[in-house]
Amino acid sequence: MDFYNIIFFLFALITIVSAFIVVTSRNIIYSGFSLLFTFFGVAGIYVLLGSDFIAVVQIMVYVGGILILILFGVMLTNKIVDVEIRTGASHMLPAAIGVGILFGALTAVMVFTGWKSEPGLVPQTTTVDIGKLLITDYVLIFELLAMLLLVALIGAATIARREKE
Amino acid sequence: MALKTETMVLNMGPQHPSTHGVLRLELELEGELIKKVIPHIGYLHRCFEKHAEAMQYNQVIPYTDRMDYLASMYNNFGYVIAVEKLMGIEVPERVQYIRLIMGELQRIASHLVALGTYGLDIGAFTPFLYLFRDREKILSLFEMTCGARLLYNYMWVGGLSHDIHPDFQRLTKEFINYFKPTIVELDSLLSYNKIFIERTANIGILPVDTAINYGVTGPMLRGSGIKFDLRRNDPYSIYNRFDFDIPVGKGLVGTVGDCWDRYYVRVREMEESLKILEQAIDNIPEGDVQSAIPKRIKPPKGTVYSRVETPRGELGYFIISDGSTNPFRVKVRAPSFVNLEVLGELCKGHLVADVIAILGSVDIVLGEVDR
Amino acid sequence: MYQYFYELLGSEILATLITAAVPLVNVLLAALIGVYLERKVSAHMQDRLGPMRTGWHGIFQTVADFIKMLQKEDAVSTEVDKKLYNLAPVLVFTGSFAAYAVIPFSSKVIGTEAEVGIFYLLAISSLVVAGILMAGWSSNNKYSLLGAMRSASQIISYEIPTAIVVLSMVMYTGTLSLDKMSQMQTAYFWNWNILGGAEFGFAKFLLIPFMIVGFIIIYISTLAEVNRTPFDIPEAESELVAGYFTEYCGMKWAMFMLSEYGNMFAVSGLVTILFFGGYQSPLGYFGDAIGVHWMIPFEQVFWFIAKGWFFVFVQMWLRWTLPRLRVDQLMSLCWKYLIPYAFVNLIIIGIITLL
Amino acid sequence: MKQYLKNTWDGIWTVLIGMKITFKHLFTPAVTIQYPDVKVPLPERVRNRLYVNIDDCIGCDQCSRACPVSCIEIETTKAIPGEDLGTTSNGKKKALWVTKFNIDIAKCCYCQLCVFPCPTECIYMTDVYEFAEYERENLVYKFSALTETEAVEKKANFEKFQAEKEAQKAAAAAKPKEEQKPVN
Repeated sequence: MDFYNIIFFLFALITIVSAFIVVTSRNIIYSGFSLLFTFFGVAGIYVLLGSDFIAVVQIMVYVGGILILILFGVMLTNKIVDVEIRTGASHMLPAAIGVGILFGALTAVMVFTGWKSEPGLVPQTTTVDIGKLLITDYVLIFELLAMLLLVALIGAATIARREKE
Repeated sequence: MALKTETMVLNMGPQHPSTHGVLRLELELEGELIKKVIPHIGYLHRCFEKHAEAMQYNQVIPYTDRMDYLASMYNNFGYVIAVEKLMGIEVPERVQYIRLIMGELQRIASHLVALGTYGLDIGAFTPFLYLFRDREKILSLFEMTCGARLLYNYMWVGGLSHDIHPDFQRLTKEFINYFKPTIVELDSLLSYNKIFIERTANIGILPVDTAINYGVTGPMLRGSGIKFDLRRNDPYSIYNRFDFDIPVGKGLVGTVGDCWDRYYVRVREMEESLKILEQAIDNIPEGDVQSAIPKRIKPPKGTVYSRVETPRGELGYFIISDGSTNPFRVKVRAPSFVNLEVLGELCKGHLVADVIAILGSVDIVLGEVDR
Repeated sequence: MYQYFYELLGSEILATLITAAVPLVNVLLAALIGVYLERKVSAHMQDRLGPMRTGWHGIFQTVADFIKMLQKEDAVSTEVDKKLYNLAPVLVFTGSFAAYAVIPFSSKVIGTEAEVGIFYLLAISSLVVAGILMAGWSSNNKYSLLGAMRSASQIISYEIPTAIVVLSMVMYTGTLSLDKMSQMQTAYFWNWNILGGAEFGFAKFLLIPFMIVGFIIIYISTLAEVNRTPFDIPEAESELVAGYFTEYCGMKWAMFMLSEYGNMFAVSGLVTILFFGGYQSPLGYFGDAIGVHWMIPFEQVFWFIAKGWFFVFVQMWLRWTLPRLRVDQLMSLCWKYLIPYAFVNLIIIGIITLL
Repeated sequence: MKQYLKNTWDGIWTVLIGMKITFKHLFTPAVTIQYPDVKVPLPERVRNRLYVNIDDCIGCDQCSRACPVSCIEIETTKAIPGEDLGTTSNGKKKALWVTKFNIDIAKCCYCQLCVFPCPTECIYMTDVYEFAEYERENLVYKFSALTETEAVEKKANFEKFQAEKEAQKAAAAAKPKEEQKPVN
């Protein structure tokens, strides 16, 4: 097996196993920390795909921001740890049908798509291209998102302030 | 919508790096905000007062050493003054002078510990060691005089255990000259450091009326801006012969009565002590330091209350004599104990980190709090 | 470096392992020397001697410590969450170890010439945050939890001024790669970014004050990111005993320490690369002068390590000088002082660069 | 705004002042010493481990009574006539066998109160301060010159002497009684 393949499967394994734990664990802290590994696995796969910028963003935003936020929330509400989370299976049949359809659809897409394959592609850095695209083609969306985040930030701050008084 | 929150109870101590011994503080927290502070004391209780009843008058002196172990000399001082008052002994001039010099040296030594550990509480490690280095010099002076570095048993009823060493005056003068620049260095390294000011200014403000209501004395009371010092207001020994100022908190960087003021009062007090030392060290009259020591210490029936200004505040001894060789009762008004009471008042609404800053500025010695 | 070993050994796996081992050795050495240096610096600043018994002037003190750590009983409290408790030091150490992958010790000694190097460096530090939170929570100790919370909020907050200053430097140099950044500041110290960069002209002199401001900001905020005094409140011993690693002992504790000292050198390296020419010599290369070109990488390694250790020394110097801030003051310093200054600085540097 | 800039300036400036001071200290010689290799010279009045020169001790028990923590334990036996105990260095005649002179140095509080009342100046404080022990019993210092068997012997001697004296007394007392008997 190729060296890159080994690494790929390693990351895939990390992603899938930890994602499984996220869903099935009864301890919410465990779920939170497993999410960390899921994000890392995904970031690793991004790297293997040659999109290093996206990988780093993945780590920075999801691990450095969102995950820490989740963990903060969980830890500050200290009683939540003791709560038994209901993760037992219920409504097996409808769920099975729904998941089955989705799985079939995904498989069909994977099988019938004509994948472009370019052997021997040297990974090129994507940062410059992303930067250029963001500021030319997608500048409107970019700016709108920035506005949205700003509004959310101000909103959160306002609510938090009112709480204190 | 009001969020439902819970308070957290945090036990700070008795095993904690900065409770200055074995104090236990029960903190009720809301996040990191203090709702309530309950000090639990008694972990260092050694029954001083009960012990004293079983001892002869002079045997009590080594026990007084162990109350405020950072200012043992002054504890001796207070006790012997009380017994002398009870017996009506006039001590020789030489003894008076030596006692005063020792007392002021002890005040500097004690303040050095207080300031050093205060810096340590705030997180500055280096000033702590600089100050301890200087304190060692004072302890060496004591060791030269009476043979012990910490628990002196130096002042006896009616006299002193030893006369001063022939070199003592010279070395003390050397120390005074050495120590003056050190205070300047301390000021620039710690007192006026921006971070230190941020940590201590406007923290734990003790208003004058609260201070008086709680009976707070010493640098804490003076930090709140009241010029009250027993060396001036109720002079004992020969303090009324010397010229010195009583530094008070002025709120130079914050509000009057905050932690920084209490800290700074101590720094200035060291300077005043140096002033007293300079006046006294050259004028020690000749004489015999043991001439007035009674053969048997058997005070007449009666009671006495005598108070002195230790580095921590008003130390009072209340002694009841039943005419025998043992005191019938010795009650101590410990300044640390009284000053500690006000902690709950000071800490309200501050953060956990401030509790450390406030506790350090109160400057308690658990040996004295619990006795 | 990977390429070099690949060509030398012809095996991908071996080349990868060697390339990965170099940062590991760096981390271990950084910790080993760092702990010794910390002791000696603190001792001499406090008029003490410090370790004097193990070897000449206690030079083997850290080695002795390390052996002691290895021998220590691995005491685990019964009330801890064992899985996370054991995982946390590994995660923290991985975080600081991974940072070394992109640090160029010379033009040849670099783990990976990743184009997003500096970005990666900022991102990977979040792993440390997760590890710290994990340690604090799993210890089942209130002091640990408080310490972990403080630490996490502190690191996340101070990432912002760091990122802004890094951004201004990225804008100025036009690259995210640490190696390229170092290369741009060619040998001789007047070409360093702190003195306005390699391009000579009016803009160079205009930039100098803003570069110095940027340097001060990033130095302060990286100091906070590695939890050093005056920002060591997560492990403030006078308040929280030892913060998030109160409950740890033996080798696990040593791993936290290792990563702390590893991080110290890593952030010093970052500052060096951004402002002080990275591995470039301040006075030109000796190898160039005498025509022995293979010597240059070695000189570069020397200069990088010397500069890195100088900044580590300054960190220690600060630690043994200053008291520590309170948690809310720490935040207000970050949000009210560093971030506005950093933003203004960013805009000014941007304008100057455009001109 | 002015306050803001002042804060910034103060922060940086005071930090630099502090750094200057600590940097200066980096080159001042250390004040600490390498303890077991180098030792501080002790002043002559230093108060450390108690020592008893038992040859001079007259067994007066004054030190034991002066001790506030009762760490000195003294037992004595009177000498019987004819036994010569010698004199102390300052010429006092000894009249008691000191069968037991134990100082529990673990209890000792180094107050020096025992030293002053001693009439022969045989108990004093030395400059020995390194006397840590692994066992607490080893801190009980036995100063008596007599071995235990000797002590028992002396005690027995005295008791015998006492008993003989009692017997003589009794005999002396009995004699007149006997003389009286016939009178009754």
